[in-house]
Amino acid sequence: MSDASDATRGRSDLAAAFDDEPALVSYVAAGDPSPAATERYVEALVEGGTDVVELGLPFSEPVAEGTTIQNAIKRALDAGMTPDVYLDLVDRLDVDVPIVCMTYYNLIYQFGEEPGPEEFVAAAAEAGISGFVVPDLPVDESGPLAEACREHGLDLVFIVAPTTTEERLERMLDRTTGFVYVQGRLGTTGARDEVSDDTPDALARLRDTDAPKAVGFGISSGEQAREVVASGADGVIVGSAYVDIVAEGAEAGDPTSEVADRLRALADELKTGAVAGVPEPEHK
Amino acid sequence: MSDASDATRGRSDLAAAFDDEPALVSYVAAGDPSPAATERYVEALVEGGTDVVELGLPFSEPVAEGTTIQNAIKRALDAGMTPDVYLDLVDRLDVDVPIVCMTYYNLIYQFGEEPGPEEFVAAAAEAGISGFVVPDLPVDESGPLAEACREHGLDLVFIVAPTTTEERLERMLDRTTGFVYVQGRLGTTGARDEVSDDTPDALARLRDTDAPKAVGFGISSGEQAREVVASGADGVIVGSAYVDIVAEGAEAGDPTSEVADRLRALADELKTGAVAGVPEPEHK
Amino acid sequence: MSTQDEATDGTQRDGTFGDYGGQYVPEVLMPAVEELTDAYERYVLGNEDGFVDDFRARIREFGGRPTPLSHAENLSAQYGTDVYLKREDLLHGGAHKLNNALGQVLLAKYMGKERIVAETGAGQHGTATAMACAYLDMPCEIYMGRTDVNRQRPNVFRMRLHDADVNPVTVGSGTLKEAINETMRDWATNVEDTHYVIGSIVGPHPFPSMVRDFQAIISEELREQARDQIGRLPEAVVACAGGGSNTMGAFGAFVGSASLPGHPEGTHEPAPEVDLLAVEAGGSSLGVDEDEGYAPNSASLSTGTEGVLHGARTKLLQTDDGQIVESHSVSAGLDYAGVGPELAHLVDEGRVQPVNVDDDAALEAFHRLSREEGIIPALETSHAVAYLEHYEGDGPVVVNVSGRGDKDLDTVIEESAAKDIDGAPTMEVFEE
Amino acid sequence: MSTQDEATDGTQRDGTFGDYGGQYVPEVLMPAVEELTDAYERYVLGNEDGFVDDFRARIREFGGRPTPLSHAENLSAQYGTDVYLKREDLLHGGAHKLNNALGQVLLAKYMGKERIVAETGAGQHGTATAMACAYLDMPCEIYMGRTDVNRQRPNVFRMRLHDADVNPVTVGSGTLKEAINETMRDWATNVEDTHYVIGSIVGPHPFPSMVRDFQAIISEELREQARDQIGRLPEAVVACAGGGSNTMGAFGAFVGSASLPGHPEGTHEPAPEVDLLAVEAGGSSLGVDEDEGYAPNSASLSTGTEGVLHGARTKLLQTDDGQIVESHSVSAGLDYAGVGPELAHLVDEGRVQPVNVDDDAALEAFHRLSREEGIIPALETSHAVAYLEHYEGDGPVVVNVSGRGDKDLDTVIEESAAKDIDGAPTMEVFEE
Ligand SMILES: Cc1ncc(COP(=O)(O)O)c(C=O)c1O
Ligand SMILES: Cc1ncc(COP(=O)(O)O)c(C=O)c1O
Repeated sequence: MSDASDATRGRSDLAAAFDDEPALVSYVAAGDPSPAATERYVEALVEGGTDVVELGLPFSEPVAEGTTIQNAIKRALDAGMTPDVYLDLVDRLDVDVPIVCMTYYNLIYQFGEEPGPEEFVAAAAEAGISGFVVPDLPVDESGPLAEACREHGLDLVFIVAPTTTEERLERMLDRTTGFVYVQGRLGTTGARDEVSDDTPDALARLRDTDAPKAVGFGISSGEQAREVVASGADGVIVGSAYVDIVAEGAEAGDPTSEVADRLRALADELKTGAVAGVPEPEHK
Repeated sequence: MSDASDATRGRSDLAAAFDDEPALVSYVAAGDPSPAATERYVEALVEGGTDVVELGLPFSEPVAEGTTIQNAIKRALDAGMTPDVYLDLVDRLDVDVPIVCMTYYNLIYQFGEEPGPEEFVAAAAEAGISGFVVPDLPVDESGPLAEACREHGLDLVFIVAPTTTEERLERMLDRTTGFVYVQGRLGTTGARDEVSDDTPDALARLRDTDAPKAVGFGISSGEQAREVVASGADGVIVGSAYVDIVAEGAEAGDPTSEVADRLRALADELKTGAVAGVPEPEHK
Repeated sequence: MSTQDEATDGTQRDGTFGDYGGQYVPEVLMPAVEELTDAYERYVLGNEDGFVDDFRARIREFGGRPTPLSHAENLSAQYGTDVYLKREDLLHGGAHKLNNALGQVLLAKYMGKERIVAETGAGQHGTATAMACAYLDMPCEIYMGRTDVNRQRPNVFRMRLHDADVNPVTVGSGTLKEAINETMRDWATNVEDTHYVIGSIVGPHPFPSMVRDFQAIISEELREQARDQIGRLPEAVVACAGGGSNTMGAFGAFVGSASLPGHPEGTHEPAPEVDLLAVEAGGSSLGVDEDEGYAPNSASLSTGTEGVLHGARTKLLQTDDGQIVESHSVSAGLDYAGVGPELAHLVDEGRVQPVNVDDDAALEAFHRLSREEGIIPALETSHAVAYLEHYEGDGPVVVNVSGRGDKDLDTVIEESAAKDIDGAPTMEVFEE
Repeated sequence: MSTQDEATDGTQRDGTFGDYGGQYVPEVLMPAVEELTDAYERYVLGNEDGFVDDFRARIREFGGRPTPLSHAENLSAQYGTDVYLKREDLLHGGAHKLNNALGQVLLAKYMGKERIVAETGAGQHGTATAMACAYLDMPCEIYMGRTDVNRQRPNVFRMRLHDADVNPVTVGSGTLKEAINETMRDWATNVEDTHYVIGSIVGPHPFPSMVRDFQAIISEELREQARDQIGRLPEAVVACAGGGSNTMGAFGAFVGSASLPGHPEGTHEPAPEVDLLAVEAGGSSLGVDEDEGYAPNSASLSTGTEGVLHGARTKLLQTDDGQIVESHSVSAGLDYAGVGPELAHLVDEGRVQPVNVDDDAALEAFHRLSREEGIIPALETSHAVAYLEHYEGDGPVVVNVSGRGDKDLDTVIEESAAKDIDGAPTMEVFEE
C-alpha cells in the first residue's frame, strides 16, 4: 500500500494510478453494511479493475451526497462505524491500489487529543491512506489540512465544480495533489443514466492541467465511462452505482460474496468502458 | 276585563287590584308549552288567588331573564307563539283580573304596518291588556310607548332596581302608572330560597310613594311572600317558581290539569303568605 | 330626532345617531350606563386625569401602534389601481379588537371597577379583553357560546392562558347572540363592581360612541400615513362590517364623528370626498327565511330593518314580528344579526355605502391576499379584500386589514376543499 | 486567527470571528457564496442602489417596525426590578424571523436571482420566507423534516397559503438538521439562479454577518427606545439562543459588530457596560449521551465543543469522534446542535454570558408571561423570560420577546398537563 516516501519522492502513488490507462476510482462507504463486508467489497472492486479506492468515512451530516450515499452512511453509522474502526479496516485491507479517504472535515478535525487535522492525517498515513477528498473543505479553508498532508506525504484532492471560476480554479490547481476531481454536474452525488452536457466543457478548461483528471457525480455504466474518457478524462469516479448494489444486497439479505460478485462485474464493465473511451490516435 | 275608560276615569284597574289586600302578581310565558295550556294555567292561577296576571310575550333575546324563563320562552317560541297568537290568547282568556303584557320592546315596536309602539298598544288594549312591563325599556326611552299607553288608557309599569338612583327614581315615579315593580335583588329573574337583604331598603325608600309597590325577582314561597309584605310591599310578583312547575310538567308529560292544580296550589300558598305578612296594627 | 327624554344638546352625545342608538337596557343597568356615560365624557372626551394620554401611550407601547400602511404592490398591478392595506393584523392579539378592549379595561380601572366581563363570538374580542386584563391586572370573565367554544379552541386556550374564566353558554344555538345576552345578565347581577367590555360599536350609549373613539385611532393614523406616503387622502376606504367596530375605526376620522383628544392636527376634519365602503357578509344568499327564523347571511346594513337589540335601535335581521333571526357567515366575527347604530345612520344618510360579498368570494380573497401579498387575512377581513374585485374607482383605495387569519386556518382549508374554491392551494404535503 | 487563506484585513469581513466562522461548503457552492459575499458588501454594507433604504422602508411598512419596547409592570413589581420587553412578537409573521427573511429575499432580487430555497424547523423561518417571497413575488421552496411537517401543521398551512412549495424531508429523524442538509443539496443543484435564505446566524460567511446585520435592527431600535423611554441603556439584555439570530439581533448594536447603513446616530457604539445574556435550551438535562448520539438539550454555547457544521466552525453538540448528535428541546426553534459562530466567539471573549434553563422552567415562564403581562410568548422566547427568575442585577433588564406563542399552544397544553407545570391553567372549559 501507500508509503509516505513515494509521495515525497515526487509523483504520488495516487497520481501514478492514472499513468497507464484511464483509471477507475471506486467509492464505497466504509462499514456499509459492516466492516467485514466492506473488506470483501473493496477486494472485489479491485479485482474488477479499480485503480483507486475511495473509501468513505461516514459523517452524520453528508451535505454533498445524494440519497443513495446518505442511506449508505446511515447504515454504516448504525452498524457502528467510527474513525477508529475505519482506520483499523484500512489497516487490514489487503489491496495493491491506493486508498483515498473521503470524509467531512469535522471528523478529521476532532480526531485525537487536540482539535485540528494533524492527528487524523498522521493516523491515516500510518493505516495506509494515500490521500483525502473532503467535500465540505473548499480550497479557501484547506490550509491546515494541506499542511498536515504535506507533512505526512499524503495527497489532498480538490473537487472542481461546474461553477468553479477561473480564479478559483487556479488556486485549486496550485493546491491539489494526486488528481483533480472533476464534478461532472451540479448538485450532489447519485447515479444518473446520462453523462451531463457540462462534462466536456469542464474537461476542456482543464486541458492544460498536468494533474490527472477524474470525472465523478452520476456515472453508473460502462457506456458513460467510455463517453467521459472520450471527452478527455483520465479517469472516472463511481460511487452511487456501487452503493445501489450494496443497498439492494443488504435489503435482500444476499450473501456478501454474491454482492461482491456484482460489484466486481460492475467495476469490470466500468473499467472496460473507460479503456474503450480512450481516443484512438493517442491510444496505442 | 280592563276597559280604557276605567283608567282615564282615574285609578286604573291595575292599581285597583292592590286595594283590598296585598296583591299576588303571577307570571307565566304565553304559549309555554302551548296556548291552550296557558289558558288553563292562567285560570288556575287566578283561582289560586292571583290578583294580576303578568303574561309574557316571548322574545328571542330575553336579556332580563334567568335560565328558567329563558327556557320557557324557547319552549313557547318553538311551539309557535307570535304576537298575533298572543293577542288571540289574551282575547280568549276568561278571567276577571287585569292582565299585564310583559315583553321586550322590539316586538312592540315591529307590530303592524308602521314601526313604533302605536299599533301594538291599540291591539293589546283591544284584546284586553291592562298594561305593560317592558324590561329593556328604561324610562329614558319610554316616551313613545308611554304616549301610546296614555292614548289607549293602558298602564306602563317601570321596574325600580336596587341600583336605581334617587334622581332616576323620581323620573320613574312620575311616569309609572298602575303599580311600581320593585326588583328585589340584582341580576335576572329566577326563583331563590331567600328574600334578598336589599328588599327592605328598596321598599323603605319608596315609603312616600302613592302607587302600589309589588316586589319581584326571586320569590318562590309563601314564607317569602309573607316576609316581603311584612317589609312594606303591597304585593308580590312571582314568575320562575310557576315556570319551574310548568317545565317539570312539560318534561314529565303530565296532563295540563295536573300542572294547573300545582300552579293553583302554589298561588294559594303565595297569596296566603302575602296576606299573612300584613303588619298587625294596620291590618284590621 | 332623539328618542331620549334627556337628550341634552341635540348632538351625538345624547347617544343617538339620527333615528338610531339610545339606551334600551334593563333599569338595573341604567345607573351603570349613566356612570359610564359620565366616565366616557370626563375621561375619554375630556382626558381627565390624563386618561387619553395614558391610553395612547399604552396602545403604542403594549399594543404596537401605529400599525403600518402597506402598499400592496402586486394587487395594485393586477387591479391597475393603487391598493394600500391598513395593518391592524399587526396589532397585539392579531386584530383591531385590542384598541377597544385596552381602552375600556383601562377606563374601568380609572372608574374603580374591580372586575371585567365580556362576550365573544370567534374569540377575538375575548382574547383581546383577556390580554388587556392580564396586562392591567383585572379579573376577567368571558362568555362564549358552547358551539363557538368547541370550534374556536385556540382562542379559548389563549383566554385561559391569560387567566380569564371562560363560561360556555349552552342556551340557543350557543353562539354570539346568546353570549351577549348572558354577559348582560352577569352585568345585571354584578353591576356594582363590574364593567362590561362590549366588543363592537353596538349596545347602549355610550358604547357605540366610545368604542368608535377608541377604534378611530385607526383612521387617525391612516390619514397621517396617507399624507406622508401617498401625499393625498385615499379615494376610498373599504372595511368589513360585523358589529362595525373596525369599520367605524377606519371611517371615524373621515366622517368627523370620532373624537379622542391628542390626535394630530387635521386628522379629524370631515372629508366627504373619501368614499366609505362597508362590506358585509353576504353568506350563501341574501334575505331572511321567516319560517326558519334564519338568515343565510349577516347583511343587516344592506338588507336589515330598524329595530331594537342589545341596548340600541339599529338595523337588524329579524322576522316581520320582530324576533331576531340566526345570522350566518363563514366568518364567525361577522356572524351577528345587528350592526352599530352609527353605521345604520351613516348608511341612511348616504355617507357610507353598504355592499356585501358572499362566503365563496371571501374565501377566494383570503387566498388571493395570502398568495399575492404575503399577508393571511382574517376571514372577516377577507370580505373587505374581496370587494376589490368590484371596486371601480381610480384609487388609491385603502383596505382595512382588521385582523390576521391564523385563527381561521382550519375553517378555510376545510371550506376551500369542500367548495373547491378558486386559487386555494392543495395541502398534499401531508399525504404520505 | 483567521482560518481563511484569503483573509483580507483581519477584520470580521473575512468571515471569521476569532477562531470561528469561515466557509466550509462544497466547491460547487463556493462561487455562489463569493457572489453573495460581494453582494452583501455592496448592497448591505454599502447601500448600493439604495438597497438598505429600500429594506428599511419595507420592513417598516410591510413588517410593522419599529416594534415597541413594553414596560412589564407586573413582572417589574414581582421581581423588584424594571423589566422591559422588546416586542418582536408583533413583527409580521409573529417572530423576528422576517427581519432576516425580507432582507435576504430582497437582496436575492437585487442580485437577479429567480428562486428561493430555505430550510425550516418549527416553521417560523419557513413562514417568514414564504411571506417575503409572496410579497416580493419570488418562487419559493421550503424544506422541512417530515416529523416537523406533521407536528407543525399550522405553519405548513401558512407556507402553502403563501404559495410556497413545502418539501418534507424523510431521512434521519426528519427535523431541522436534515432539512438544512437537504436545502444545501437543492442549492448545490440549482445554485445558478437560486438563493438559499438561511434562517439564523449560522452557515458559511457572509450568512452569519449578514443575518446579524438584518436582525440588529432590533437592538438599534432598542437603544433608541431605551434612551427615550428609560433615559439610559439597560443594565442587561436577555435573549434566547437557538442558532442565535434573535440573540445577535438583540445584542448586535451593543457589541458594535452589526452594521446597517442609516442607523440613528449613537446606536451602534460598543456598550461594554451592558450585560448580554444568551439563554439556551437546557432541555431535560445537560450533557451528551455519546452512545446514543443524543443530547437531551440544545446548549451548544454552554456545553458544546468546537467543530465544523453547516459551513462554519463553531460550538457544537457532538460526540468525541465529531459526529453531530440529535439535540432536544421542548421548543422546536431552539432544537439545533449548533450555534452562530459570532456568538461562540463572544462567549469565549467573555462579552456574552451563556446560561440555560430547562424545559420545565421554560413552560412555567410561558404561563407566567401570558398570565401576568397579557403576552403569550413563543416557547423559544419563554427560555429568555424564564431567566428572569435567576437575574440578580439591579435592572433595567430587557428581554427580547423573539416571537409569539400561537404556534405552541398545543405543545404547551399537552406538556403542561403531562408535567404538571406550576401555574398552568386548567382547560376544564372543554369538559362537557
Ligand atoms: C378580524 C376581525 N375583523 C372584523 C370583525 C368584525 O367586528 P367589527 O365589525 O366590530 O369590526 C371581527 C370580529 O371578531 C374580527 O375578529
Ligand atoms: C420565536 C423564535 N425565537 C427564537 C428562535 C431561535 O432562533 P434564533 O436563535 O436564530 O433566534 C426561533 C426559531 O425558530 C423562533 O421561532
